Amino acid sequence: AQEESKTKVGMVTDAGTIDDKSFNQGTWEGILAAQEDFDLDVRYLKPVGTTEADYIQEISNLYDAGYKFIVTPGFKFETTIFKAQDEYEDAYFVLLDGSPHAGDFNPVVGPKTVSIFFAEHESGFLAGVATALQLNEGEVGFIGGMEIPAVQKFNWGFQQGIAYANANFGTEIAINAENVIYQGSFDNVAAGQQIAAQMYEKGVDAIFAAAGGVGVGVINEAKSRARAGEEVWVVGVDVDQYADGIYEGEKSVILTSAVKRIDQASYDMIKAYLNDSFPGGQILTFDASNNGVGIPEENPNLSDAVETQVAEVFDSIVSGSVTVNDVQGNLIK
Amino acid sequence: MDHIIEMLNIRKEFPGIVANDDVSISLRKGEVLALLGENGAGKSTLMSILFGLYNPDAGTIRVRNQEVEIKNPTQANNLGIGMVHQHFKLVHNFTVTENIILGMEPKKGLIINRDGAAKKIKELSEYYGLNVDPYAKIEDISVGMQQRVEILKMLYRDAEVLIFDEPTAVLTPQEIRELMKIMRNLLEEGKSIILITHKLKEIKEVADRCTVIRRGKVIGTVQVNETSEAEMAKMMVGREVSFNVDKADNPPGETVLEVKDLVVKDNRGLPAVNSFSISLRKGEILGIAGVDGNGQSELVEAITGLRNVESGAILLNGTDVSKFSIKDRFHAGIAHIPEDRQKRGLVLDYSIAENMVLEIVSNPPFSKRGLLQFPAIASYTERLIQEFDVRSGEGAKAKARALSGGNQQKAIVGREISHDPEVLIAVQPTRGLDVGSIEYIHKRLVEQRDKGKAVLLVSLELDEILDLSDRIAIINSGVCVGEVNAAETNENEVGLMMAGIKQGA
Amino acid sequence: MNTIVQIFPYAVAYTIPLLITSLGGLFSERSGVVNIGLEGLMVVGSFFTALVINFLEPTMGANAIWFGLLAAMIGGALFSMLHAIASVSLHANQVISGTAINMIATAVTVFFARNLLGSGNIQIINTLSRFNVPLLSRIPIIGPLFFTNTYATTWFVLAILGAAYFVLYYTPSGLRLRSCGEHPHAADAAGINVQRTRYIGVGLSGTFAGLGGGVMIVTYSGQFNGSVAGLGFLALASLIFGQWKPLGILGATLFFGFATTMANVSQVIPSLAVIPPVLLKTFPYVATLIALIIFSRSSQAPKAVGEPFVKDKR
Amino acid sequence: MNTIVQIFPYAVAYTIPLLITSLGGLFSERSGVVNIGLEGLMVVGSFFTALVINFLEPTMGANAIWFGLLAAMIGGALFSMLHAIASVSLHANQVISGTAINMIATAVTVFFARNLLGSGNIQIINTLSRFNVPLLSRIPIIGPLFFTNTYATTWFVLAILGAAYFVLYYTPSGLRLRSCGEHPHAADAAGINVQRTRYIGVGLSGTFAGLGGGVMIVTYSGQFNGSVAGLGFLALASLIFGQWKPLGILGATLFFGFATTMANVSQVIPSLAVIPPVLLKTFPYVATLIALIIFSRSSQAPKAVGEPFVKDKR
Ligand SMILES: Nc1ncnc2c1ncn2[C@@H]1O[C@H](COP(=O)(O)OP(=O)(O)OP(=O)(O)O)[C@@H](O)[C@H]1O
Ligand SMILES: Nc1ncnc2c1ncn2[C@@H]1O[C@H](COP(=O)(O)OP(=O)(O)OP(=O)(O)O)[C@@H](O)[C@H]1O
Ligand SMILES: [Mg+2]
Ligand SMILES: [Mg+2]
Repeated sequence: AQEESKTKVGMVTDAGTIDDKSFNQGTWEGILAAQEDFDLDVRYLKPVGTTEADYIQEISNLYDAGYKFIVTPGFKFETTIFKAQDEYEDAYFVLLDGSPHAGDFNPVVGPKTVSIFFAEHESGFLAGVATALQLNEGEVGFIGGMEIPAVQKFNWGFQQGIAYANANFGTEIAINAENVIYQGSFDNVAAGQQIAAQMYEKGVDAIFAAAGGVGVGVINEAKSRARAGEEVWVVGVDVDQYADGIYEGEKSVILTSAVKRIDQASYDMIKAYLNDSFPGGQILTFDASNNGVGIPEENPNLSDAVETQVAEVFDSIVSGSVTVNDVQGNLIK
Repeated sequence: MDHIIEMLNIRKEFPGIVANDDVSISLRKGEVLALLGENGAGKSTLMSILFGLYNPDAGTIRVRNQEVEIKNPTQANNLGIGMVHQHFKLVHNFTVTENIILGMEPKKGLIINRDGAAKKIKELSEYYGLNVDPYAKIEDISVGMQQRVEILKMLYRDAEVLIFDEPTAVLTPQEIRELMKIMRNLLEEGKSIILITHKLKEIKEVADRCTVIRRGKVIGTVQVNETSEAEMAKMMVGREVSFNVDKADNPPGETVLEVKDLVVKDNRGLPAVNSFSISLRKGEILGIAGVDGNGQSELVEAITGLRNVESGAILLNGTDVSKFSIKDRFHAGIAHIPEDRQKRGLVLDYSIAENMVLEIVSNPPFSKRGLLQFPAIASYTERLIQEFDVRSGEGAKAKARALSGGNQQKAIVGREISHDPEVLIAVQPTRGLDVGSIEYIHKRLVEQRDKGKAVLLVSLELDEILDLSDRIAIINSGVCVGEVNAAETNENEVGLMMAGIKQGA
Repeated sequence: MNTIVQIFPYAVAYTIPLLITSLGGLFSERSGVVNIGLEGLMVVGSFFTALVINFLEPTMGANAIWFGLLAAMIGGALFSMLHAIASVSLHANQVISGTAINMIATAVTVFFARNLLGSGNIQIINTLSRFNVPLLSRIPIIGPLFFTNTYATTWFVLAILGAAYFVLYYTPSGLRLRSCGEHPHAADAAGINVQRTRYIGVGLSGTFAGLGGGVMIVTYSGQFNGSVAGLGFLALASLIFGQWKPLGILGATLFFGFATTMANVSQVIPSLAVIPPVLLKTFPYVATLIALIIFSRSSQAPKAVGEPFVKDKR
Repeated sequence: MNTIVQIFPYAVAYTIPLLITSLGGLFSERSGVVNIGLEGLMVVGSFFTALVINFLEPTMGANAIWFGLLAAMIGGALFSMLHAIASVSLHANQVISGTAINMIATAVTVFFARNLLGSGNIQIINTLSRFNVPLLSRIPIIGPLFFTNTYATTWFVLAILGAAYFVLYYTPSGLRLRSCGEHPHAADAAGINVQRTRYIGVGLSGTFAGLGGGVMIVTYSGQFNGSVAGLGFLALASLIFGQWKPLGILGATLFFGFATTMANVSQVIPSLAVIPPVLLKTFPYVATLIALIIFSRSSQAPKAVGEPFVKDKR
């Protein structure tokens, strides 16, 4: 009976595990934080596969068990939520990084659904500025996972960030077209390592890896090289990946990370729901202006001067004096 | 009496059958003891017990007057018992040496001493006149040599008692003669031998005593030189067996099958049959005599459609069928009792009924409008089972696999004869069968002839050819070296021709 | 009981693609050709279904589904010919040929999807609607279980199951097909064209596995993404578990369908939630392992399955 | 040329886990037991390696790696006993038993990882360092290719390869092992304990596949996540492609290692980037298919592989 009184918040995970140090984990951490603060009954389910059927199945399972506030991370849930929001009319859905559609990419956000996007390009931009400032001169590369909008926007933002620093702070950072690639998957660790090795061989100093498991391979290669005394860097993605890059004592190959504050988003939506201010029917964007994206608060590998300069750029984005494009334009790939 | 082996009151049951029921046999030092019995009598089972492959349910084994338990082949080896199985137990891609030393390899340091072993094997082989190349691979040598490798395996292990399970079933007449000679050499060296065979002639030739087994029970033991083949056969089957084929004089009719200048290649692409011509008339049995491997198999496969013809013609009632499919030849009237009943004859996991109609299943009455007619199939099969005395536990429903070899063969013969073919091609129709079954199958073949059908009989058994055929064509190296009338020839003449010496007509 | 009624339609929906694919494998293996490539053939089927529906949907709406399924069958059959050529005509090792099929299927379909439609994912708008069978669905107990919330494809696949059973055991073609898997040399000697029969067997496996992939798309998945999540392997396991018999396969696939669905929902069903999830997740496989051991002594595998048939060999 | 020198060490690093796993499969199959479960055994090895390193790293640093690899071998060997019991003692269908191993491995290891460490992912801090072999690395051409940027595990695995070759072809144990895969009844009649030999074969496959999974972790992957991305299946393909021979396997795994590495890095190497990626990605599999067809006529598969050995059976 006591259980009944608590608000039930459910989550369905995407392809990876709950501890993927990325999307799923961020979402779940936000939910756990909300549980701390508001005393909730929380639960996540991991689908067997990554098909819509698997997702729908888990949503119906949650729903049937009384979880009527459901958070789903990832664009793969778009068509799922499109169906679910009709089928389960009294349930609330938070779709992170996507918006519901019928397969035709025309967003249809139900009255009790919130669709949340992140300004990955701004996050990438800030990471690019930080990288350029810290290296001052040299060469950088980009390794993406699949060629999907979120990853592309990280890439485009990053390139703009490098260019911005070169133009405004006098850094001399090159980015070569052949060093900007999408590996094509999020789980090919070996390919991550091999591609990173090629880039470092060709003189790249820092690689921005927005590629899930492929990024694990990139970080590994960097660690190997760092341990052998080479100075190579990786720019992390989604969450602060500093700890993943530790190769000795406290030293890490992670220069900084292009962060999306997913946990913040899921926390905020739960809070709004409890306060009866749930923004149902809306498509929200988490960007610099609401502190939804950025670089981590602590960056042991960035000098204080660099951190200060990045913070200034951050403010310029918030104020609108600097704008970051979320389309390719004449950028590489 | 100096018995080296005694098996006393042995009992062994398999699910549903008592294979050995209170069986006692004894082997004296330096003798050949023959075991004789119908198919499935339990001979192989008894020997498997002696060799430690099966454990008996009851009974005792005494070796050199000591009671022993033989739990596995290693213990049998240690007791000086060796066995050549009905189916050889040789690893096909190992060399002769490797097969022989397997399980007791001589070593030099950590490494197998192959050369040392090969030398010892060479010596053994020469001592007993076995003529085996220690470095040859099993897959490259003849069946006869494989058998000699099995013998060497026993000798290498210092076996005193050698068990041979139907050693001659797979051998050519020459090889059989050689084997008999080898056995005598072995006896001279003080070995003792147990020999299982269906061929009474062989028993007469080498054995000292013969123990007869029927349905798992010992019927008796006889002194071979004091008895006749007919008597042994009677003991085994339980009735008189006639060795002579009754054949009425039957003037042959017109030609049905004519093979003209046939050329066929073997698996390696070499010509196996070369410009071969024969003709077969209604109401006669034409025997093809030859040493194994001289192209008989390829000839038959070409006629039945199992193998492509390079050139030449096969005329059936004047029509060239050499390009016909197997099915079309069958419909044109060619039936085939294949050489290897398990490989080509039967689908072992199908019931007898299914096997009986496999070739004709889409004809009425066995199927109508694309549907199988089970009652028609069943009654047809029952009739065949009755007529051809196919014995099985469950009648038509029994799986072919559960039949003994003899009964499998009877089923095939029945199936093919009942198609009422113009030409019946019978290849080795009695291979591995006991004398009772042989008698029966011979009768049916002659009956076909008497009905005015044509029969082409291919056999490696010269006796069978001479007894059954009206005319005999002799094949050597794929060439027809001559044709003789069965009534006007003898074993000697045909034997010489088989060896390639042209004579006669 | 209520739990069962709730999960029944889901479990059945999950079972059906498994069943038809496994049935495809049955024809291939009964004719003597091992088909590890079922997974890949399903992928191909799901690709063609999604592609055709994607093209036709704008003009014909939900009717496109049927053309999509037809395309899946044709595409699966054609793709399976690769396996047939390698393993029947060229006597290649069938396990490897099948594995290659699996690997190539994903690579090639995703490539084409990307080049034709710009994305490795193809989504369809209309999936098949569920319906209650008139009258029958009102029968107590049985009605809610079997005749509510059903897909047309479910009945179609069950009809194929019936037909397969009938063909295999009651027609000359079935007898001959089976003889090629049991003893090709005897079949050959009896005048049966073993190679052609095996081509047909493999072709049917492609057709059915393709259909399986298609059904998956139009019922519960709704999008092609180059994977069928191991369903093809599960179909293979069902084939063996079901002892190469149509009804055995039905039982095995239902078992997997229910076990998987149960494992999925266990966490939200209080009565199941007490069981540690690892047990539930591994339950189908552990059960398979045990069942296998029990059945293995009397395995009904076609005797000659996996053996290339080389005519002249003796 | 320069490209080759650059990718060589990485291709080799990718090849080594494949090689040792395939070698494990060799022992199992040569003893007569098909081992589809290599993938699962690698997962188990990668789990134990990551787990042990994770525990020991804080106190012993990089030395923990060696204990991790040892644990992988022991863990793999123990897990493989499941397959041995099912397929050797209980005569189960080996393909299914292996498939069950694969499925159970992932479920169980991730479950334990989560319960022991709170996460299904286990990361290690220290991966193995690369080194140049003194002196040898200075040899022109050969030095940069073979003796620079090498891992200690590479030499260890190559030593095992040499030992395996020696044992298989020059020692009584090798002769006996092979005889069990070719003709278990002959081996039995020669006094060899077929069951025990097969247990040893399967155990070695577990040991080596476990090591393969471990090497993967400590060289290029750096984290356990319940999957080895199909490497086990590739090892199986290499086994067949390499015709069940140690040197054949070396060739096959090198081929896969290079083909995969080329495909992976093609995008960053301009001279390769002109080739359509689907060709590069499917190249290893298409090549396998073709090679198979060429080799299949003279297949060297152990004759009795996959056949349960039942003593009393005729
Ligand atoms: N796998 C089996 N299952 C059941 N019964 C079998 C099986 N194998 C053999 N039998 C039984 O064995 C008996 C004899 O079969 P066996 O194989 O010994 O034939 P055979 O007499 O040796 O023939 P041949 O001498 O021609 O080889 C049959 O009556 C049959 O019932
Ligand atoms: N492993 C077995 N399982 C079941 N039954 C068996 C087995 N081995 C033999 N039998 C049975 O034992 C009986 C005797 O078989 P055995 O092989 O000893 O006959 P045989 O006298 O050697 O016949 P043949 O002369 O044809 O070789 C057969 O009827 C068969 O049914
Ligand atoms: Mg016999
Ligand atoms: Mg016998």
